[in-house]
Amino acid sequence: MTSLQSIDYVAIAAPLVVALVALGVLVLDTFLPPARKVVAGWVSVAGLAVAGVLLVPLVGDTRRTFCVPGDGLVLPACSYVVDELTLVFQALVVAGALVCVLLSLDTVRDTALPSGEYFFLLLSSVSGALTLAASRDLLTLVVALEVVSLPAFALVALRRFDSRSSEAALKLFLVSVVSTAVMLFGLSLVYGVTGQVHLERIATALDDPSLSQPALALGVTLALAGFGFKVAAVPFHFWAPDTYEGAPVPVAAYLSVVSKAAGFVGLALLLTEGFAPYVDSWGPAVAVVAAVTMTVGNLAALRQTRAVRLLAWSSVAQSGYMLVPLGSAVAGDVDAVLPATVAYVVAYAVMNLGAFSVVTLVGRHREANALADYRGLGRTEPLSAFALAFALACLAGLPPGLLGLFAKIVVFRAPVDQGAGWLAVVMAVNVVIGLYYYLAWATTMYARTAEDARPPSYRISWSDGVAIGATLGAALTLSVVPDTILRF
Amino acid sequence: MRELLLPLLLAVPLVGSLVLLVAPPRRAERLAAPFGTGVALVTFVVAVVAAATFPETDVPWVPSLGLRLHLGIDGISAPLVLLTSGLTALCMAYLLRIRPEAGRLRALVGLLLLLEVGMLGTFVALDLLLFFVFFEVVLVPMWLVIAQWGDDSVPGGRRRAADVFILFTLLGSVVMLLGILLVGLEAGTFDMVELAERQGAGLSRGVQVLAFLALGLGFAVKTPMWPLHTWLPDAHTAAPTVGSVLLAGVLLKMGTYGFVRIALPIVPEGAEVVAPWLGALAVVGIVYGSLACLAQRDLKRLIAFSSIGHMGFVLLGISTLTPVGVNGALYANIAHGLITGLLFFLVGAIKDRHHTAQIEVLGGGLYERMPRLGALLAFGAVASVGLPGLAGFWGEMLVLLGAFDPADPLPRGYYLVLMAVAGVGVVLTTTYFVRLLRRVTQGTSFQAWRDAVLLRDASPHELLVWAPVVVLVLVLGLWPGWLLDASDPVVRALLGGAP
Amino acid sequence: MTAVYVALAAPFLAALLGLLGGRRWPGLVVPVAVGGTTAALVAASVLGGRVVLDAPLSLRVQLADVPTGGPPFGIDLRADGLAAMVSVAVCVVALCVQVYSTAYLKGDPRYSSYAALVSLFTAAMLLVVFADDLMVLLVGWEVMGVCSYFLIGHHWEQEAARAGAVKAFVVTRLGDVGFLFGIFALVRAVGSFSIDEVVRSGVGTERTATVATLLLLCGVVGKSAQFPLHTWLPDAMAGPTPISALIHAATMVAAGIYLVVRLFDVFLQAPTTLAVMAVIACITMLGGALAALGQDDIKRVLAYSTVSQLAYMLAALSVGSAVAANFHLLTHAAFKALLFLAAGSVIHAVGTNLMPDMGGLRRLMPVTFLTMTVGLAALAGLPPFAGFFSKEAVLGAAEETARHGNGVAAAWTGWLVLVVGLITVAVTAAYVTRLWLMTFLGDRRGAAAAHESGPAMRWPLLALAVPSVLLGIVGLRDGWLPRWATRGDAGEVAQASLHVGLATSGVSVLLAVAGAAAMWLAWRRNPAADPTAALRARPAFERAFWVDEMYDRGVVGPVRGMARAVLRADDEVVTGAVRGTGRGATGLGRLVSLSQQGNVQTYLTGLLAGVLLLALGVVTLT
Amino acid sequence: MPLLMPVLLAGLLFCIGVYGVLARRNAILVLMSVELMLNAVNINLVAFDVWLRDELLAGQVFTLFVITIAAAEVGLGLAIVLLVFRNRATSSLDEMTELREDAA
Repeated sequence: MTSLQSIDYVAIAAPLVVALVALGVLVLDTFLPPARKVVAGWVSVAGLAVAGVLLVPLVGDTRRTFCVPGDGLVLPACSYVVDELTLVFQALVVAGALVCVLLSLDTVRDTALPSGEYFFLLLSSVSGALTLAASRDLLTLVVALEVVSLPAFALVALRRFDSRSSEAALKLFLVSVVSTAVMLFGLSLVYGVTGQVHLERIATALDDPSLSQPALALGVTLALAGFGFKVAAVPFHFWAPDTYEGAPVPVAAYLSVVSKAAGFVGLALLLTEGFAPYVDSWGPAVAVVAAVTMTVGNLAALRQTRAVRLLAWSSVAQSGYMLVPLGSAVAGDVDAVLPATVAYVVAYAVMNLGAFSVVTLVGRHREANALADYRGLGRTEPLSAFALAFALACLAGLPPGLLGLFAKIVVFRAPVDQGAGWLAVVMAVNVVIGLYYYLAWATTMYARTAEDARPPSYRISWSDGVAIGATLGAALTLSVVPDTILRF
Repeated sequence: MRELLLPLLLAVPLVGSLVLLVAPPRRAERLAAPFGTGVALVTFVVAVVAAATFPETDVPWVPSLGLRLHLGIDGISAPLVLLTSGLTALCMAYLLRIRPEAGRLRALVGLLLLLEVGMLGTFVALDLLLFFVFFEVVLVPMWLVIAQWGDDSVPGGRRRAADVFILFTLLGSVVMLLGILLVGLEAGTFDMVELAERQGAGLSRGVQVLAFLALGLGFAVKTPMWPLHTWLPDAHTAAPTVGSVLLAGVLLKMGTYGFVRIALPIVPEGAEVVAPWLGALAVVGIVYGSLACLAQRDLKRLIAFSSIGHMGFVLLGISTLTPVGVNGALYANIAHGLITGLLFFLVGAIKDRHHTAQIEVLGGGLYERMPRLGALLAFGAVASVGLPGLAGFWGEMLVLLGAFDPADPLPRGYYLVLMAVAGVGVVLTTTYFVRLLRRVTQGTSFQAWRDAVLLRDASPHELLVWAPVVVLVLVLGLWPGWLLDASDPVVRALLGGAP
Repeated sequence: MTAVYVALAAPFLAALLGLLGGRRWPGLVVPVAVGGTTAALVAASVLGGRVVLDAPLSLRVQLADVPTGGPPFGIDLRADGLAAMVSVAVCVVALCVQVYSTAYLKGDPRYSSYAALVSLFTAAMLLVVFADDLMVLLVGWEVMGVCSYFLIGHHWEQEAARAGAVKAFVVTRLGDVGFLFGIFALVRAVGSFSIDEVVRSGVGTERTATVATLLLLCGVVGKSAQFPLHTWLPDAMAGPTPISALIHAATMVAAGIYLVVRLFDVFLQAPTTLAVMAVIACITMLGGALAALGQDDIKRVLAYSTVSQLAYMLAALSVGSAVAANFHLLTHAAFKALLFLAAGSVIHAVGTNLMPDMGGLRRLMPVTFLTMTVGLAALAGLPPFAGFFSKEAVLGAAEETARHGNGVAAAWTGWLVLVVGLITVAVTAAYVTRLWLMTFLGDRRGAAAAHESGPAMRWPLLALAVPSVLLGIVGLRDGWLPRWATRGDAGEVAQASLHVGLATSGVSVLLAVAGAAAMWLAWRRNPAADPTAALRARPAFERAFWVDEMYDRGVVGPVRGMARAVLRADDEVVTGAVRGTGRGATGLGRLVSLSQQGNVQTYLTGLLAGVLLLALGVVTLT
Repeated sequence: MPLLMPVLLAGLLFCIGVYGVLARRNAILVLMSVELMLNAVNINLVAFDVWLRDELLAGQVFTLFVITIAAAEVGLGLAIVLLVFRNRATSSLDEMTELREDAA
């Protein structure tokens, strides 16, 4: 106990690099002339790329660091573990953040956002997300979660003279802090009952039936709140539509993909590692939340007329789908549902980023970003329109969007296999509702237009092109070889 | 080489549609129809070779899901594959000269080819999940065909029809997916051949019933079974001619094929429990569809409702769980595909010429104005009525025979009642078709139509496109052994008897 | 068997050629149609000749088996005495009609399809005749039906033709559904579709036989226009007259009788069915004759007489005499075809169907008058015309059953048939006389100038007049008829014989004369008027006892109402359910939106309330 | 010292915080109420830590982190409120309804 802990720097390299680059960008920006501000963005891209590369050596084994030794009775426990699950999410976070940064380049320039601060905040949040995926104790989880959230508030508020932006930030902030407070209260109860903060040890402790069950149940339920907020599950979803709409579109993309993925990994870790023995309590709760979430999300999405808001509700609904495997977990084999969650989160990230890429593009030219603005896009921008259509087909889970279809099959498997048929049926109905608005949007692009009302064609910048192309490419590839993401 | 045949069958139209998608729009627009015809013909040739050699392919695709690219063709899928590829080729040939009034041809041809991929895939898939994937592939293309190239006489009508179509079908197929997963996960495999051989062994009765219900819902929506038919009349009314032809000719068959290929052999106990209900709904569909036709005012809707009645026969045959009934169902399936395909071609031609399908507006005198079209319509109607000597008869006759003597565990008296009611349906079917002929083809023309210069009789091109269908209706009517020889051993095997 | 193939193929090919090429090569239509039928007649005659020259004929061939999943059915054909006889009759009448039609329908734009359909009909009828498999028989049976439908509707510009065609098709199809079920019952009992098998092995229990034969009877009643499905036949007279002669008098309507004869062994196993048949036959016999008495349309008179005469055949069957039925079938085919063709000649000449507009044609159309008189005499059952002998055969069989019983049919059915048959003889004579008088005698009433028809129409009349006179006498030759009218089994030939009782014959002739005389007396009073005008029951006869009206009220109306109700319900369900679902979904969406009105504290309230609910749920459930 | 008192106190504090969050209209006051909730967590953590005699002192460490987080949150929160005030000249939450669902 006296010696300093040895730290596995290889294991923590990725978040570390991202954090350092974040600081570097902030400093660098102050030395950049106004015309060269974009360099900060490219540095961020490079930093994320490096972080991605640094993940490569970690493939194949499990690395642990920040450990406390065991003493006969208790096992040793580590706070930071990089295993396969962690790696998948870290890779996802890095890739997703890369796309978001690429999408941001033009946005930052066009809307005169402070580029140093913007990329600093974004990368800070990313470093939090990377850490979250690796954290294995309550403290690290909470801190990492806050590291994801806090910069996000600022990102949303960064359009300083836009009242919508600041309103969006305030809503995000308030919902976040209240959720966090609730979660912390729950975690404090869990800690109080079990006396442990490491997830593995909590799991061991929970096996003891003499613990105070009501307090534990309360604690576990409340602890879900913080992650529920992150993934925008009902009833923690209220911020999502308003915030997505008020924030710059790439930030919304970031919130809906990277931040949400972080929330899911946190939730998955907490539930399957920490609270696994307690699945009989949280399982049904998550199932109910999942059912309500997808239903509310889809129903609300039906009425939307603006692209970002629609995507916001759709991402609420998609969160519901992602919760389904967790909600159908049963005692004794909790880990069995993890692959489905992972697969769906990854698939969702690909398809949602694909949609957001094109929405960002259109948003640059059409302030309102209403669905009507997409009319005729198929004619003037066939590739972008196809990318969006394909992403929407994936989200709807209908061929040609095979990626989404396979992801849905994976998710459906869990409740069917684990005997939560009702949840599967609710999801089935929701898939149908969801199809309606995705399709409606997709057709708008290909609807016949009056000849005189030619929609303008856009000059697509290099970075946008890469973002759209990369997401489309990923979606297409994964449609053909879905095994890449389904095999976990 | 033989292993590549079925993948080739799917790849040809798929590549064709992708080529159209990426081809330069201007030129592609001009060459779309000839290109599509060529692709469809090549597909048809491949289908013929496949139907003659019965190849099989089995390679893993998504191991983590247990999804294998297991394709095969046998006596009950071969006719459907031929029907699909044949009708698609005819639709393409039809588009060579007769174009939909609005919309781009390139996209339409591309979508039809994509549709063909889905339809063919459904019929050759031997893996449950693969079947599901192909089952879903057809949805979006068909939806687009209706929504984009459909009839716009009612503002927003085609869009609503397309939406109802896809939402209904999707609801069914998602529930079907649940059934597939239930079966696959309980049995530990998604391989249809293996599952069929097991005849439900290892699946508890409860699981079987549940799975049959879930699977059946998906198939029943597609078929469509009363009361899940509501999407059909609107979809048909709104769809362009080629869309209607393929919708009625092939798409509906995917549901009944699913019953025979999946629901009956894989969960036989479930089938036994649900079959009486299925039979009852089928019979209600027969009578209901016929009655609706009797009062119908729109020609296309009438044919659509007649499909509900005819598919009711198919379902009744399936619900008997006997080789006779199922053979009949499959025969009626093919026959309905041909006859209703022809009828939709004809009605489409009539509608294109008159810009209406309202029987009252059309008035009588089609024999007088367009004798060839009138004669063909009469032929189609008589075939649809189930006249012996034409394709429509054998299927319905065998279905009734099956219902006369249903499988052992089923209540015979109950099925006799079903058969009798279905018999009433036969009479009603006759009635509405002869009424239709009486009101449309016979009598004298309205002056307005007589004055219209553009009302030409069927062109040689149209006749050429329709001729194969007419000939097949005749051939299948005169020589039923052709199909029954192929389907009978497979059906017996699927129903668990000796082949 | 070559003769059978030729007989089937020749008219079929003629039909195919006519339908496909008739428009393009109009010159070929007549040769093809007449040639095809002639070839069939030659082939049938070869068979007939073999029956006459050689001993009983019995040929069978099984071309192919078609699997069904249950018992397979086969493309089986057979040729025996019965088939040969009926096929000759069919071909003779068909050829006469084809020839006759070349003149009758001269200049008709749709003659080519007409001729082709007649050829197709001939092929179908021959298929029924030669079929040795129930399914094959059914194919022919239904193809005949559809040909009949198209030919009735030949003049589709006329409302009556359109309506008549629809009615004929639908009503017969109604019977055919029962017929199909009857086949099922046989197949289930026997395990085979083969007629030979069915007849030879029997169907087991009497119950099965009764059910099966009653169902088969539905088809027979529909096809042969017996009560209660007889109503289509008079309306079918809207078709061209040659069609009425061929299809609706001589051949197709007789197919029902032919079928019962073919399967007679099965019917003999079911006394109940025979009794039902007897009752139906008697109702139809008398009712048809009475209805014929009240008609003004010459063709409708003949149509009701057909109904009535077919009932005689059915009655013969119901008392167990297939031979008598066959005999009457044969003679009736001859004289009824003759009557229709002659009536066609008259109609062709005066341009109307209505007898009140005719009169006095005796001089103007001598050939027609003469031949028609022969036909009418045969119909009335006056010796020595053919109808007399065959009708006496029927009555004799009834008498035999009534007096001695024959082990199958109950005695009372014999009495019933005998009595009603005799009454009908009188009524028949009455309406025949009425027709004869109103058409040919008296003064000319219509405006149109009548003239004798051309040779193409005259010769068939003369050709048919010959058997109308002679068939009866020929039929009495010992052992000749049974050899024709059976399946060719030796024992059966020996059994089958005709009984003609002298007493019954005498009574029947007396009754016929009385009926004719009564009518003549009535006519004498005022030759220009309808002799039955004074009858109080005439409205009932004229409307054929309002059976049509009853159907309209009881069946057609309700079905229409149901159809409209279904359509309305469907529209409402579609719009209602689909829109309702849509509206419901958007309504729920609106509900969600209401919780999303921008106030962050509402959001927080929702959030915390949700957490509270969840926590409560989890805590209480744990 | 019995565990009950501090836990009760924490619960009470948390509830007061919740009440404040829901009832106050002023963003600053809502922020303060959130602080109350977080402090309730802190009391809990410390109390449990002491009660459990946790060798790792995890509860107390946790408390420190929570305090830090709270500080960061408040800092950021105030900044956002300030921003909103600058844009809207109000810090009343009731008036922040520009972003919302379309009225049906």
